[in-house]
Parts: sequence; structure tokens; C-alpha cells
Amino acid sequence: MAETGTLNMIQALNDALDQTMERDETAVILGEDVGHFGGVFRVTAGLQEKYGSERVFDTPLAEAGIVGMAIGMGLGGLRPIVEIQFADFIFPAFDQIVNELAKYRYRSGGQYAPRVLIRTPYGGGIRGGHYHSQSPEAYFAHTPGLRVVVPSGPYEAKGLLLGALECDDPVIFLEPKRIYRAAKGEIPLDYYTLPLERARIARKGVDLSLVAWGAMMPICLEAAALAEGEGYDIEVIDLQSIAPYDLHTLVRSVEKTGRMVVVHEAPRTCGFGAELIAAVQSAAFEHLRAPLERVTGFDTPFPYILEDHYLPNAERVLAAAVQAIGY
Amino acid sequence: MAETGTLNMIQALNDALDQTMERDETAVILGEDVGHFGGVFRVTAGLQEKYGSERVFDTPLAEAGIVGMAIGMGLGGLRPIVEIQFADFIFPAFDQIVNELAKYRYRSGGQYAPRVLIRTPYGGGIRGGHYHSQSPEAYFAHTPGLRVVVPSGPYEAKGLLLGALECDDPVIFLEPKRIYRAAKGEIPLDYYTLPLERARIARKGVDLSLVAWGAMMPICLEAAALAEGEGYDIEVIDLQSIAPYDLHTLVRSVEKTGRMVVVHEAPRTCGFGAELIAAVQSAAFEHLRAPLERVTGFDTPFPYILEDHYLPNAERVLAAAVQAIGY
Amino acid sequence: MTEPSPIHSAAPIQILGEDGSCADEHRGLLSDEQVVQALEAMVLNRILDRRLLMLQRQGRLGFWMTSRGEEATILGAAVALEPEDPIFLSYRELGCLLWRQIPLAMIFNQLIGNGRDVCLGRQMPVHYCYREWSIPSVSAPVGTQLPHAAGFGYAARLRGTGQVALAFCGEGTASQGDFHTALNFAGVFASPSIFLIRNNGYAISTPESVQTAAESLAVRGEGYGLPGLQVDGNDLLAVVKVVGEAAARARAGDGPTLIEALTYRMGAHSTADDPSAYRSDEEAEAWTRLDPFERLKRHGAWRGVWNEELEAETHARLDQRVVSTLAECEKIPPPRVETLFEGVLETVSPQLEAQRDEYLAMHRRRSEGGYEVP
Amino acid sequence: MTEPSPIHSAAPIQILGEDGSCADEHRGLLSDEQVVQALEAMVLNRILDRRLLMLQRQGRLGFWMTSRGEEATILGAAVALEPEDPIFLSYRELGCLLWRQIPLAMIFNQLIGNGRDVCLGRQMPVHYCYREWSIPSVSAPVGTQLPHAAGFGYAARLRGTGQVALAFCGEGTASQGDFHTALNFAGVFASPSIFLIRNNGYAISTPESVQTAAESLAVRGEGYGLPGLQVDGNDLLAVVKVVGEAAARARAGDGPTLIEALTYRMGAHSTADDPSAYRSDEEAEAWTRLDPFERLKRHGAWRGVWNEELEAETHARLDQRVVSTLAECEKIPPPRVETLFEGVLETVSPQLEAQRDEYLAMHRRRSEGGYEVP
Ligand SMILES: Cc1ncc(C[n+]2csc(CCOP(=O)(O)OP(=O)(O)O)c2C)c(N)n1
Ligand SMILES: Cc1ncc(C[n+]2csc(CCOP(=O)(O)OP(=O)(O)O)c2C)c(N)n1
Ligand SMILES: [Mg+2]
Ligand SMILES: [Mg+2]
Repeated sequence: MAETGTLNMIQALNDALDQTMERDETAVILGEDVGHFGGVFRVTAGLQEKYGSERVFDTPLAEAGIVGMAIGMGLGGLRPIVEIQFADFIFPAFDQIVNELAKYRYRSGGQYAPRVLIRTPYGGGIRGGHYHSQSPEAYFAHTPGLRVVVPSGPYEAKGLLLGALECDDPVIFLEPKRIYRAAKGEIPLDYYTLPLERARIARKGVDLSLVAWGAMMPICLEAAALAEGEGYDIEVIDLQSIAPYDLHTLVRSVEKTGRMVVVHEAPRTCGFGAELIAAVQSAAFEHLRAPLERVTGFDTPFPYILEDHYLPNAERVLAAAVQAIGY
Repeated sequence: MAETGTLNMIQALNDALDQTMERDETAVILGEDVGHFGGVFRVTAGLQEKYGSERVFDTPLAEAGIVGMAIGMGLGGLRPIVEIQFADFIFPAFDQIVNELAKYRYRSGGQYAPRVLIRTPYGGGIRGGHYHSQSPEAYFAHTPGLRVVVPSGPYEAKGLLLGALECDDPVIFLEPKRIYRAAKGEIPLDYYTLPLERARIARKGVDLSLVAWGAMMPICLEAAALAEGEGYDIEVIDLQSIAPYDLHTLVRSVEKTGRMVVVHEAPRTCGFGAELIAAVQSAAFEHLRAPLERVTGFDTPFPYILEDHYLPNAERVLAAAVQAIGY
Repeated sequence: MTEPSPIHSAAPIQILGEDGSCADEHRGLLSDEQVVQALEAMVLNRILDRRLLMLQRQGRLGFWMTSRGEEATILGAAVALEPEDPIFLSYRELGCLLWRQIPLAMIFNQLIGNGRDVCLGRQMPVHYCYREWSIPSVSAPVGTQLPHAAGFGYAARLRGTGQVALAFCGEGTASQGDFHTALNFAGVFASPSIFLIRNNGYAISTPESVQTAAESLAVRGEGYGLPGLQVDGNDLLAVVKVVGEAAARARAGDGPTLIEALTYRMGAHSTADDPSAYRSDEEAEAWTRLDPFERLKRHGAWRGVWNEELEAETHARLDQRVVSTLAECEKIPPPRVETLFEGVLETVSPQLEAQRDEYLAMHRRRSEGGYEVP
Repeated sequence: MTEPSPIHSAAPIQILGEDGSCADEHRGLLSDEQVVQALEAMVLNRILDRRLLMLQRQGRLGFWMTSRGEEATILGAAVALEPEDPIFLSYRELGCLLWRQIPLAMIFNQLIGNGRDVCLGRQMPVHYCYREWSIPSVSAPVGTQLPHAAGFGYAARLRGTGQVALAFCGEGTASQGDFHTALNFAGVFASPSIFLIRNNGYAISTPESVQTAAESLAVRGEGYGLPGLQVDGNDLLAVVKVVGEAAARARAGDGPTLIEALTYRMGAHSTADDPSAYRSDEEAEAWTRLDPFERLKRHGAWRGVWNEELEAETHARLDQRVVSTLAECEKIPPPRVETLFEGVLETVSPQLEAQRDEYLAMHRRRSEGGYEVP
């Protein structure tokens, strides 16, 4: 029987990287402070020591350079794994990601498909203010040619990261830093992968479909537990893959519940919740018993002191859920 | 009575810039080839000659530098008007726009609010392939702190540009280059402004609300005319301002028609159509008689040879409209 | 452990001797009074670094970044400029605020993010903005401020204000694309601006040697058609001289200057960092011998305007002020919840308005008696 | 009209004399056979420039960008490299494809975007990609290819392939942030790579003087710790020498090189451009005297391997090949509509699948008898 261990998300990610570096000699890890220091969140700790500074290395402080260079490394036959220190700092590399990485396979008629995976801690909840809290998933989901994957716990983190590293597509792998250490789980120590683009039903229920990802999962589960106390039975779905996304699972759920609330940290307008609602209302129109709603960050920059007001919490989620159920 | 003239969109924009440069001595125009040459689309033609090369000038070829410098000029009391040669080339400046320009007012508690307007030709229909065709409105609409404005004809172009130049917010002004010269109109030669964030009902109708912006407007009007031949009476709405957007007008329309189709060129997933549908289904749920649908570019990079298949046309719009009406 | 590279090879401009003396011709760079003011600012800087670090450890402050070891570079720039010259800070330049005499309470209000913070507690500590003192808004993405300085300089010239814009950045930040566009644009447009690299040897854990293979960063100036100079960043007088001359050139219409100040980050990168994980004690130790505060003290003594009693007295006085001001500022309640929704655009968008109204209704219910299922 | 700045002040490396001669020591840079091959490639290049321009004017081609005047720079780089060395093109480097003997038909298929284009007609003309010939994909956003070359070089060294990556860019493009990060990363990691600036005086209408206030672009090398050289870009032998030496250095583990080739864009920027709006006839005229084709012809004659008959014969033969190949390629139908939906990711996403199915159903109805209201 496979061994298991109690790991937090950072350890699970580190384990996935370690196993990849071990199995795939073309894999390299690059980013700011990822080498000797092991990354500001320690996700790459110990890897430079183990695999050498040619395969795990610090870069100059320039995200556009990091991603641009990684694309070139991918073209040259390596499997670069990039860390962007905070998702808020991915924007200097936006052109390289959106105009180059995302389009390289398509525009070359499949002759080149640089296998670049970009890991980056994202989201709020750590008192990081404007620039250590943003959730940029919608930007990337709107960019054809990218995968966007978000784990919600250690088991998912390891399995999805290994799954993403097996696939040849460019991946934006968003790590909910707020639960980096909070979420611990008993997970297999062996190599395993989770399928991409498959949503996970985290809690079964019949009254409402609550959809979220990353650090909003514990919030939603908390809200569902509170709702249970009020006599409501909520289904909670962990989207896991934002792009492509598993519409099928959502639609099946909403066909049953007739109601959906999407929860995300990013600002509401044109966030990924909008996409899910637009798609679900089209596919499950006849089954809708209430408007599909969103509980999200507000249309403001991410605040510092008032962060707790900005971030969706169980109370706000519960209120929206109850309102939808009572519609 | 005010004089009018027959102007195409380029001339109308040029006129608006000219009048602004005349009235506001803090206004300056910068960008690649905007000076002596007057811009690759000639929107700034003649302005350097008239206002001098300190106020209308070519920059080095670096969009991040252009926007970054414009922000600094704004902080220093100027009113910079930036041209990004094609919207596809705005991404090197994405960090400056999203992390700096959009957040400057908020993060400084209103102490500084750089008045930067960024004009850029966007959209397909000119056989421009991947990199001369993109429609990036959703990226900016998802970024709190920016206005996003899109004119659909010469009258709107002049009035909205002058309106945008009067307001103190950062504006992304997207110009549908496909109809730069095609659309001609009899417009006032005097100074006038159109209000921002107000949608325009371009055609009244009762059977369906067709919502679009920019170069999709003529397509929608064509589809509505075709539909009329089939006996359907379609309301066509020109959104004009993407951010903020005029939900009120949409909801009023859908309350009447019970149906909505949104048309845009950008890829479907998480495009701005998703937002409109999510918001309208929430606000007008009881009035919906059919699922709200989208006719959009596909989730692929913008193609070259197969562009005509990619871009929404009257046929596709009509099909979606008729399907919704017949639902 | 990765061996840290030897730091700073080239020979920078220096004025202050080992013993605190300087050549006669340089004495006039600062008046005796200014030397005392600078020493007072350094005393205050060190007090703040110590007290705020403590405060952070006690959980009373979210975050802090010390500038110990870099005070001469930071202060020197402020000293050399006119008060109306905007200084685009990176984040580690508390000394500029102190030199400009921004009230301590205003600084604390920002750090705490209380209701009197001019920025309404919207940003993390050290992300200052004080328009009244020509300090534009600090943001975390490094390097973004550099083209702003180029643009501000352009505006100042066009509007005839006579201002010169100075932007700080770290040597790590000089790797960003924004560094390139800023210096290149500044050069092309002869913008009255100054770019001052605080080369303190590290970008978090990453040593200078990973940022560039060049001999120096100053040498990049030539690639943009501007003077590029290295200065001993621990020598206040040298920094004042170099920045002052750059400012004079800029004001005379001779364009921008790149300055690389060689210094050392004596403390951690921030309160989230532990430098012992990536650099040797000996290295840090060696740099304490070059401590800019000690150096300026010797200079003060050499001039006969500073001594231990004066320092002790100053320290006590300022420490007292810090403690009492802090206590006052900590009492101020946080910004009103409503402020979260204000000032994104000039007016509140209909979308945000709806979000605000919905949230505030819930918030009021909550304040009036716990949360409530609607 | 804005007076165009005097172009190129510094004295670049030169080998070919006015009369087509060269010093004995340099003769071996190219064999006689290679000189003839290069001349043939130039003849073909000019034929293509002329024919494709015509084709575009006739509406049979969407777009074209000539490289007239810059052939020596472009060809020289290809000549100096090994066939497996990737060349990251900007867009104006047809000559590299010709030197690598990519079949004309494959080039035309791309330009036309027909169903046999290896890239399936997905990009505008001149956005080449030929993996078999180590030509990665060209994209329009200028400068993005530069860090790719740095990264490719890194990969080549780690994998021990012995390849050197070369990236072209224009002098305008050297203003982009990607230029900075590419050269800096290449320097720091001693990536076996070469960065070759085609300084042709203009970025569309913008003269070189607006791109930089520096004396040269080559001087930027020092700021990244790499050799930076200027070469006469109209002198094929000089380009071959400089690029060849850079490649040898890179292969020996001595890292990257920055080369600035001074040349001139004799034609318009593209078929969408008219240069008479922004530069004087005299200037363009002056540069025809430095035409790299004429110069190489004189060199061929000096070597005794080229003459007018040979040229006429070559021209006729190649022109004939161009015309007949073009005719063949124009007959090939466009890519199938289905290809629009293929290859975005490794597999078609469910979202795109739904879009495809819906569209193809409509498309089939349409093909079967005009559009139809469902
Ligand atoms: C664009 C961006 N990337 C990454 C970071 C995270 N980060 C904050 S400070 C820092 C190091 C900066 O080093 P340097 O420029 O040398 O300044 P110093 O801290 O030494 O003063 C990094 C990587 C950031 N703030 N912005
Ligand atoms: C990022 C970006 N901005 C703008 C453009 C539009 N554009 C295409 S070519 C060009 C000029 C390029 O000049 P240069 O780098 O000197 O190369 P050259 O055309 O002279 O060969 C411009 C501005 C672009 N393609 N990409
Ligand atoms: Mg540093
Ligand atoms: Mg050029």
C-alpha cells in the first residue's frame, strides 16, 4: 500500500517539484530567490542543493525576462518551471505570456509548443494590500492557449501540479497562498496526478450549487456547514481548472439544484464568475429557479486595512446562498 | 446653427484631438510615429505642425515606456494623450496600466490622479492576423480604476473622445480600426461631448436586445435589418462604455424583450459578454424568456486567412437572434 | 551556502575620509547646521528602524523595512534636492521623508493605516504618498516609478516649474524593463531627472552578481547617452555632491543622470526576511565598519558640531517623541468601511455602487447585532 | 519635414573596400563558392522583393516587407552560423531563409497562407516558422524574440547540443524592455547567444535619433557585461566575421555578444508605408551608393567568380523559378475551416469544442445552399 504523510500545501508542491526534477532531466526551475533560498514561501526549498544550480536557479529581478527566457528554454527542449514571486508581479510578463507563450503552439502550426509552467502565489488574506493579494485568473482565462489551474488543498496541489507538468500546454498554476500552510492533509507520498479540467464536488447537496476555487473553498465549506445548521443542503464544487473549465459538472449540479452562487476573490466585473454564470444559464436555463449570483471581491484595488471587508467570507456567501434558495 | 461636416472616424478623432490641444495647454500627445508622420492611421495628422514637437511627439518604440512616462507627465500636471499603435501592442504596458495607472488615484487617497488617456486601434477585419486584430476590452474592464470607452461611428468617436478627455479618470479608448474610414457621418464641427457610461439605443425593437460595441455595431444593425425581413423586431444597443457600463439601459431593454444576445470580437470565454449576461440575468431574471446568448470570436488566437470565419457576422448574429426569439 | 560575490569592485566617488575629515573644497557642500540636521535625521531613522521593528514583532505593525546602512544614500539625495523636487521612492527611503520634515504622525498614520492616513490605509506600510511634500505614491511592483520620474521631468520642463524628478531603485530593480525604458526615454527627451540606484548588494536573497554581469550599473548610463557615476553610498557628502551636480545639470537643461550608490543593506530585506539564510555574518560584520552613521558622526565631530552628549540628548528627545506620537497614532481608529468604495474613479461607478450598497446594508445589520441570515 | 538625423556616427568594423577588394587575411572568411552562393541568394532576395511587392500591389498578397539594402547583415548572420543554430528573426530577414535553402514553395505557402503553409495560414505574411530549419516562430510584437534566444542558448548548453541562438532586432526594437531583460539575462547566465541589431535608421517613420541619445547601441553591451560591436552592415564579409567570432565565443562558453550592424532600409517599412512622407530622397539616394548587393558584386568580380553574364543568367533562372513556384502555390486552396479550431492547446477544450461544433454546423448548412435562418 502506498505510503502517506501529513503535508501542507507548500510541502506538497515541493514534493511534486522534487519528483518532477527527479524523473525529468529536462525540468528546470527558475525565478526570483528560488535557488539557494528556496523561494520566499519555501516552495522550492532544498531543490537547488539536490539538483544543482544549473537546474534550479535565481534570476535577475525581471518577470518579463524570466518568462521570456523560459519560453526560449522551452523552445530549446527544456521543461521550465517558473516561479513568479507574487501573482501581482506577473504583469510585467503579461506580453510574453499573452502574446507569446499562449500563441506559440497555434501560430507555429504545432511545430513548437514550449512547455512552460508558471507557478505563482495569488489571492488575499495575508494582509498584503494592493500588490500581494491580487487574483488574476480572469485575465488568463480570457487568453486562448493557456491553462489555468488552482488547487485548494495539499492533495490537489500535488496531484494537479504533477498533472499540469505532464501536459504539454502552457499552464498558469495559481497557488492560494493564504492556505499555503493552513491546509494540511494526509496525502500519498508516491507520484500521482489529478486530471486537469475536471471540477471536484467537495460536498454533495441539493439546494444550491456553490462554486469556487483556491482559498475560497474553505470559505464555501464553512458557509455550507452554517447553512446546514439552517436546514439547507448546499453542494460545493471546487472548479480546480479555470481554463478550460468543467461546465459539464456545473450544469449537472445546477440541473439538480436550480441555483448557483459563484465565489471569487477577484473584482466582480468581468471576473471568472461572470463566465460561469453566462455559460450555466445558457446550458441549464430550463432548470433555473433563481438568478445565478456572485460573491466576490469588489471593483476596487485590493485594500490593506479593510481587507476583511473586501474578501468574501462565510457570512457573505451564506447570505447569498440563503437568498438564492429563498428566491 | 452649428456647422456640420462629413467626417470619417479618423477625421472626427483628429478633430477632437485638435480641439483639445487648442483648449487645454496641458494636453500633450505621444506615441510611436504620432509626430511628423501623424500616426500609422493618420489620427494625429497635422497636430505636430500645429502644436509643436514638445506637445506632439514620437517616442522610442516601447509601450511600457510610453505609458510609464505618460503617468509621470500626468503626475507632473500634464494631460497626456497616448497612442498605442495597435491594441495588440498594449501588453508590454500592461503592468503600468493595471498596477500603476488604474490604482494611482485610489492608493494615493486621491492625492494624485494622473489624467492619462490611451487611444488605441483595436479589433479585426483588416486582415491583420494574430497581432493586428485583438480586442482586449475584457482585460481592462476587469481592472478597477480604468474607464474603457469604444465609439462606433464618427459622431460617437468625437463626442466620446472629448467627453473622455474632460474626465479625470484614466481611460482606455478603443478605436474600431475596421470602420476607421468606412463609417462616415455628418457631425457637428463645434466642440461637443457625449456622456460616458451611457449606452445608446441604436435601433428600437421589442423582440430581442442585441448588445454590441465598436465595429460590431454595423454587423448588428445589418442582422437587425435582415431579421426585420423575417418579421422580427430587434432592439440594438451600442454599449459605448464598457467600464463602467450602463446596466440600467440593458435591463430596461431586456425587461421589454425578454431576450438578449451580446456580440463581441474577443474570444468568448470570460469576454465582456459574460459580464453583461451575468449582470442582466440577475437583474431581469423574471423577465427572461430565453437564455442570454453570445456571438463572439472563438477561443483561439485571432487567425489570418480564416478571419472571416472567426469574426461574428450578420449571419451568425441573425442565427443566434432568431434562435433566441424562437426559443 | 552560496558564496556571496565580492561586492562593488569599481572605485566610486568619495569625500569623507576614514577619520571624518574632508578636503576644504568640499566642506561647503553642507553647512554645519545641515550636518547636524542630517545627524538628527539619522538618529531618528535608527530609532524608527528599531522601534518599528519591535512594533512589528509585537504584532502591532503589519510590516516594516529597515534602511540601516543606507541612510547616507537616502538622506543625501533629499538634502541635495529642492523641497519641490519630487522624489519617487522605491520603498526603503524613510530618510527622505524625515529630511523633508513630514510630521512623524503622518508617517505613523500610514504605517498603521489608521483613519487619518492620507491614503486611507489602502496600502501596506512603507507605501508612502505625501503630495504636499512632493512624494508621489510608492507601489510594490519594483521599477514602475522610474518612467514616472522621466515623465514628471518632462512635464516640469514643459510647464516651466524648474523641478527635477529623482527616482530611487535597488540594484535588483535595475534588471526590470522599466529601468531600460525610463533611462532611455529620459535620455532621448533630456528629461530633467535623476535615477539613483541604491546598490545594497542584495535583492531579498539574490546577490548583486545574479543581477548583472557588468562591471557596474553606472556604466549603463552611456548606453542611454547619459552620465553614469558611482558614488560611495555611505558617504553623505559624496552623495550630496553627486546628486546636487546632477540636479544642477538637469535644471540647466542638460538632461538626466544615472547614479549608482554603493552601500549595504545591514538588516533584513523586510520583517518577512531572515538574511542569515543567505549571507555570512562576516560579510555583514565587515560592512558595519563602513556604517554611514558612524562616518557622519566622525565628520560632525571633526567639524566640532557633534559629540556623544549631543547624540544622547538628541536620541532621548527623539525617542520620546517617537514613543508618544506612536501612542497617539495607535489610538486613531481605522478608516471607515465606506472608504473602501470611494475614489476608485472620480465618481463611484454604478457597478461599485451596487456592490457597496449591498455590502454596507449587510455590514450595518452585522454591526447592529451579529450576523443574520436574511 | 523633420530633418532626419545623420545616421551612424561611429566607425564600424569593415572588410570590403570600395573596389570590392579585401585584405588577404580576410579572404578565407568565405570560399569563392560561398561568395557565389551569397550573390545568388541576394539575386533571389531582390527578385522576391520586387515580385512580392508587385503581387501585393495587385492584391494577390496581403502584405510584404522588403529587406532591400539590409541583405548583407541578414545573410551574413546566416552564413556565419551552423544550420542547427536557431535564428530568431524579427520579420525582415528573408535572406536567412534563403541561405538555409528553405524551399521557395514553403515560403510562398506561408506568405499566401494556403493550406500547405506549415503554420496553416494563421499568421500574416513574413511571420515565418520552420522548425526543420531551426527558424522559430516570428511574431509581430517587436522584441519578444530576444529573451527567447537567451533561453534557447541556456537550454542548448544544458543539453549539450552545441547550438548558439541568434536573435535579430531593429534599432527601434532595442528600446523595448525585452531588449534589456534579454541581454541582461544572457549576460548573467553566459548564454550562448548573439543579439544582432539591424540598425537601418528607421522604425517606420521614427528616426534612430528618437530611439536613443547614446552614441551607439553597441555601447550597451558593456552595461550587460558583454562585448558590444559595431559592424558595417552592408559589408557581408565583415558581418560574417563578427557573427562568426561571436558564435565561436559562445560555443567556447564565453557567453553572448551584442552586435550592431549599421545599414539602411532602402525601401518602405512595409507595403502599408510610404517613406517619402518622412525622409528625403537625397538621404535614400546617398545610401544606394552603399548598396550591399553592389558591394558584394564588386567583391565577386574582384575574386573573379562573378560577372554580368553570370548575374543575368542567375537572375533569369531564379526569376523563372519564382514565377513558376508562385503560380503553383497560388493554386493551393486555403486551409480547411476546421483548422481554425485545432492546436490551441494540445487537445481541443470543451469550450472551444462547443464553439466549433456550433460554427461548423452553420458553415456546412451555408456551404450546402446559402445561409438559412434556423
Ligand atoms: C515586479 C516585482 N517583482 C518582485 C517583487 C518582490 N520583491 C520585493 S522587493 C524585491 C527585491 C528588490 O531588490 P532591490 O531592487 O535590490 O531593492 P532593495 O530591496 O535591495 O532595496 C523583490 C524581488 C516586487 N516587489 N515587484
Ligand atoms: C510591441 C510593438 N509595438 C509596435 C509595433 C508596430 N511596429 C511594427 S514594426 C515597427 C518599427 C520597428 O522598427 P525597427 O525595430 O527599427 O525594425 P525595422 O522595421 O526597421 O526593421 C513598429 C513600431 C510592433 N510590431 N510591436
Ligand atoms: Mg538591493
Ligand atoms: Mg529600424
